[in-house]
Amino acid sequence: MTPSSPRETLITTIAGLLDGVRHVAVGASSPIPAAGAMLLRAMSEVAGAPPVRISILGSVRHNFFTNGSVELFDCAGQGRIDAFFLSGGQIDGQGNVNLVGVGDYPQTKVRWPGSFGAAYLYFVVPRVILFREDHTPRIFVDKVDFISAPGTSPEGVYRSGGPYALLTGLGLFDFDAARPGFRLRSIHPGHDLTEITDATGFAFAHDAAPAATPPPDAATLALLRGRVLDELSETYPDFAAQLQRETSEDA
Amino acid sequence: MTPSSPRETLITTIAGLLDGVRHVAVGASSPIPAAGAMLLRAMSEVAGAPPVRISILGSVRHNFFTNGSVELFDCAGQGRIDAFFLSGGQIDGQGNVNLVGVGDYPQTKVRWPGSFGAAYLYFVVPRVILFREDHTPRIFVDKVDFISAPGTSPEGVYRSGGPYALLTGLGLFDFDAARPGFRLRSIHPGHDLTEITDATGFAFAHDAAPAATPPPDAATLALLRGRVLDELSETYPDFAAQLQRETSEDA
Amino acid sequence: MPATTDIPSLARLIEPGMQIALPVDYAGVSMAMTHALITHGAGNLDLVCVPTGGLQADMLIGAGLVRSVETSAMTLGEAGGAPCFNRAVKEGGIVLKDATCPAIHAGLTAAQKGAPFSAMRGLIGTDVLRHRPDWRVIDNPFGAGGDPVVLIPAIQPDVAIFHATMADRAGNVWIGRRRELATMAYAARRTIVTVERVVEDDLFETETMAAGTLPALYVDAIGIAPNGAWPYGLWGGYPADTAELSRYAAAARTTEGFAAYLADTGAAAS
Amino acid sequence: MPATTDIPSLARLIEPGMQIALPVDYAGVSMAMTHALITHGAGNLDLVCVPTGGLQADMLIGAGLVRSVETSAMTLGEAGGAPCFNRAVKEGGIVLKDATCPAIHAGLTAAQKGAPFSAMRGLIGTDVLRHRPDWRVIDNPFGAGGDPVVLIPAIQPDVAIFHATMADRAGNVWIGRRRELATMAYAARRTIVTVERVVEDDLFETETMAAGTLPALYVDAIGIAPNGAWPYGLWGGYPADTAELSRYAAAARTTEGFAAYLADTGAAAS
Repeated sequence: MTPSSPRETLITTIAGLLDGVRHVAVGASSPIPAAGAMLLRAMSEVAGAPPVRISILGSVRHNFFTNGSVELFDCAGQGRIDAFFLSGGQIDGQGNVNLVGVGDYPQTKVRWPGSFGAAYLYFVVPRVILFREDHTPRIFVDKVDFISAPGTSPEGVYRSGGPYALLTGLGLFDFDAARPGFRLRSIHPGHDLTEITDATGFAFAHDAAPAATPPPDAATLALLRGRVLDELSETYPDFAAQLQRETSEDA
Repeated sequence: MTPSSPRETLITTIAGLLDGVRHVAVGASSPIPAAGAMLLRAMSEVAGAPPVRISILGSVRHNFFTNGSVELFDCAGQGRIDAFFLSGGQIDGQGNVNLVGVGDYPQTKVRWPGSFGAAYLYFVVPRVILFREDHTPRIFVDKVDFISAPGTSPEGVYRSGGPYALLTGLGLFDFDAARPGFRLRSIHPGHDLTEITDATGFAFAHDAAPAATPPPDAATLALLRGRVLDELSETYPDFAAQLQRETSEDA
Repeated sequence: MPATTDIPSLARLIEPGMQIALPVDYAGVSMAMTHALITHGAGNLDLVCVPTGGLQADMLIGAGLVRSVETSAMTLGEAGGAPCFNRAVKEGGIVLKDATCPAIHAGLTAAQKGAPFSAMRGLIGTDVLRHRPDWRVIDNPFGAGGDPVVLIPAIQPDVAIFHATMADRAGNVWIGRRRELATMAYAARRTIVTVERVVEDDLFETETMAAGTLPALYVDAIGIAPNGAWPYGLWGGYPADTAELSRYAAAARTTEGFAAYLADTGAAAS
Repeated sequence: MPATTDIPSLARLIEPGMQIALPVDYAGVSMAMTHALITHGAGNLDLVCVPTGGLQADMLIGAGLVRSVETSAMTLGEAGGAPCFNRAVKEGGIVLKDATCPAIHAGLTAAQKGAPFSAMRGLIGTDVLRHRPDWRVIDNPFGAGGDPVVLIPAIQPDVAIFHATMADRAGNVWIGRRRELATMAYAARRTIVTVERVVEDDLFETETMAAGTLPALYVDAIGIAPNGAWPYGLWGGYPADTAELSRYAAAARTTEGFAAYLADTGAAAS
């Protein structure tokens, strides 16, 4: 077997972050989070652990909702969704997420699609994983230009959810709501602390010598390249093919 | 053909009260209102008038709702139900309806089923027809013991619906929301004003010599005893059989 | 969702003091659970009838298991009033939370949405509202002043119990167009369902069946109970046994008659 | 519901200044109506995307027919951002009412229920809320003080437009589990539906089909448009044509490219 690719490490890391969840929802165009969730489900099944439910929004095959697109939000409001993924055009050191644009709203210089369900889900899903593969100072800013969803809320504001971790192509951060702020948990293989510091526009806590993100072990890798890849290719055929190319013997 | 029965006159009167409605909802155990609505539908069809939609609550066959029992109320709130029937354990001269009980609530001496949807529908269905076949001073009281639904509302209270008429086994009353109060429109064949006055616990306006409620004409009666009876017997077999017995040649 | 559970074990999921949501008579009442609940005997129940109650609620009241009833009506339909309920009202034996149908739906919908309350029109000036100190009236914040609106707080029952046509092996339940059953399940913390049968086909296999399916996500336990709504009917399935409803109505007019009916049908049920 | 109507006539039901509700890309977008709407030319439209917008909204914006957009997002999915929308934002050419998905649903649900508003959690402290002066925040009247809750006013669109698999002769429309389409129809004053086909069977004939049916009561006009969601897919029907979406995304990067795409596909459509 070829060694694990960076994306396989991301997927494995996501599976770890999801450990213990019963129900995770994934956006329609989020193949890496979906792969992480599928890997967790496969691992749980192998281990005889309680089953993991995955809802892939917009997928006919992996969508077990029957009440239209409102059901995800209702379901989250009921406390039946344990984990969800959020990305962001900008994410700042307080865990605030901007999905709207750069510059002065409404006539932003750069316009992104919009806040989707973030302004709600960030409040009510206990384990929101911030995920953005690119890691640049333009994304990870000191202060977002528009708060689609705030990292924390003042006392007295109803909030049962929020940021749990931040995963990028360079490293994995935990979120500390009390401070509030991020703490670097581990650096992915092939990267170092200076690179992450340079690429991050906000200050974050870290050990003097942060740990390395562990790559998947052989059993996990086999599961990922076997069953999970098959499942993945049903919903994200292009991504699955790409993933396979990255790790094929001929690459 | 035998002459029309009192119930046939009631049914025909109801069809007249519904004239012009597009959508009427009827309770599951309200065969006379249902028959009136079915008669109106049949008459409209014969006359080439716009179709009349009837929703019979609780009926599988005559229920065109697909969103559970809330849909009736939603539909009414949207302004899509033009007419509805209400009965009452007590109905007073202000058009207030009591569906709960006699005496001091909650430990009422007599307890009726409860307010059902009346506390909402009476506010939002433009043409609510109060219908109670029995006509006694115990039912038609000066003041109800419990207001399940008020006949009128103060200015500033959102209200697009309310009482339109009161039909009993003795006569037909119009409701005047401005006064507020009832005015006797007509007396059913075989009854007179004294009888109605004696049987009514509230004061009502009336002409010196009130009109007689017209019985169905021959064409209407034929429709009622033919097609409408057939339709009726699908949902209210016992009532349809009874109605037929009342008017059969051998009776 | 685990494999199916026997009915007595389903009943044992109910603990004293729980708030229990039960559906309207024609929507799929799990009458199969009624005797099991009475045998199990967990009392002090707060019933929420969605939106009206009948035989099942009346029997639970007659058996002394009910502390309060939130309902828009309590009736045996053509068979008349609900005798044990009426007796309990007269004796002051239960707390009444008289409502109106859309208010019950509004409370459940708020819970479904994770919202603290729902707004609804109507109700202003009724004694229904006057006797519900747990409801609130505010001036419509979108209006120019005045315009009172009633707010109904979320109803989140501990358990919803109903009967449906079928479930699949994964625990998905086909409810067809009786979507109040879904609302109950969304709103409730746990949902117990009895079904006529368990099918081998996945209810999500076709979009046609999926359209009428309550996902297993909302279903905590399932029992098989053929004819399990009897003497009520099952929507799109079998009709109500009106003779039996009348038999109950007559019997339960007295406490003795109710006890005899219970002994009679309870023996038949077990 | 009358007999089916041709697509240009359906488009003529739209008047300038109307508020139009359109569904999310995967739920059944009546792309067949897009060219007809552009040809018809009724402008100053207020779009409500349920809960996000894509190709259809972008094309209407590109054609200059849109005054405002209420949406939780505007995107072509894998094909990238919505180019005409993005251009209009930069130029200040449209009024933005940025929302979040459940807020759009909450507004429609309020209209569905005839309620003036819906309450929802979340939103507090967001710039989404800060830029929505038409929303209100109140302290939860059921709380002990504090506990801010956002109220979303009812959204009652003038017209809802969507595409579905089939209708029957009575005008009932099968929507399966895409129940946001029902919500749109409940909430809107009028509803225009295009369908793949009209079937001879009554959709209420069986409970199985009835479960996924939007009653004709809510449907004002129906047109037949085979493949009418293209290049979007139809839920449970056909997949999206992602190549075509990418072709649009590339073309519409400039106003000239958009005009050329429009001329090109418009000619093909008519």
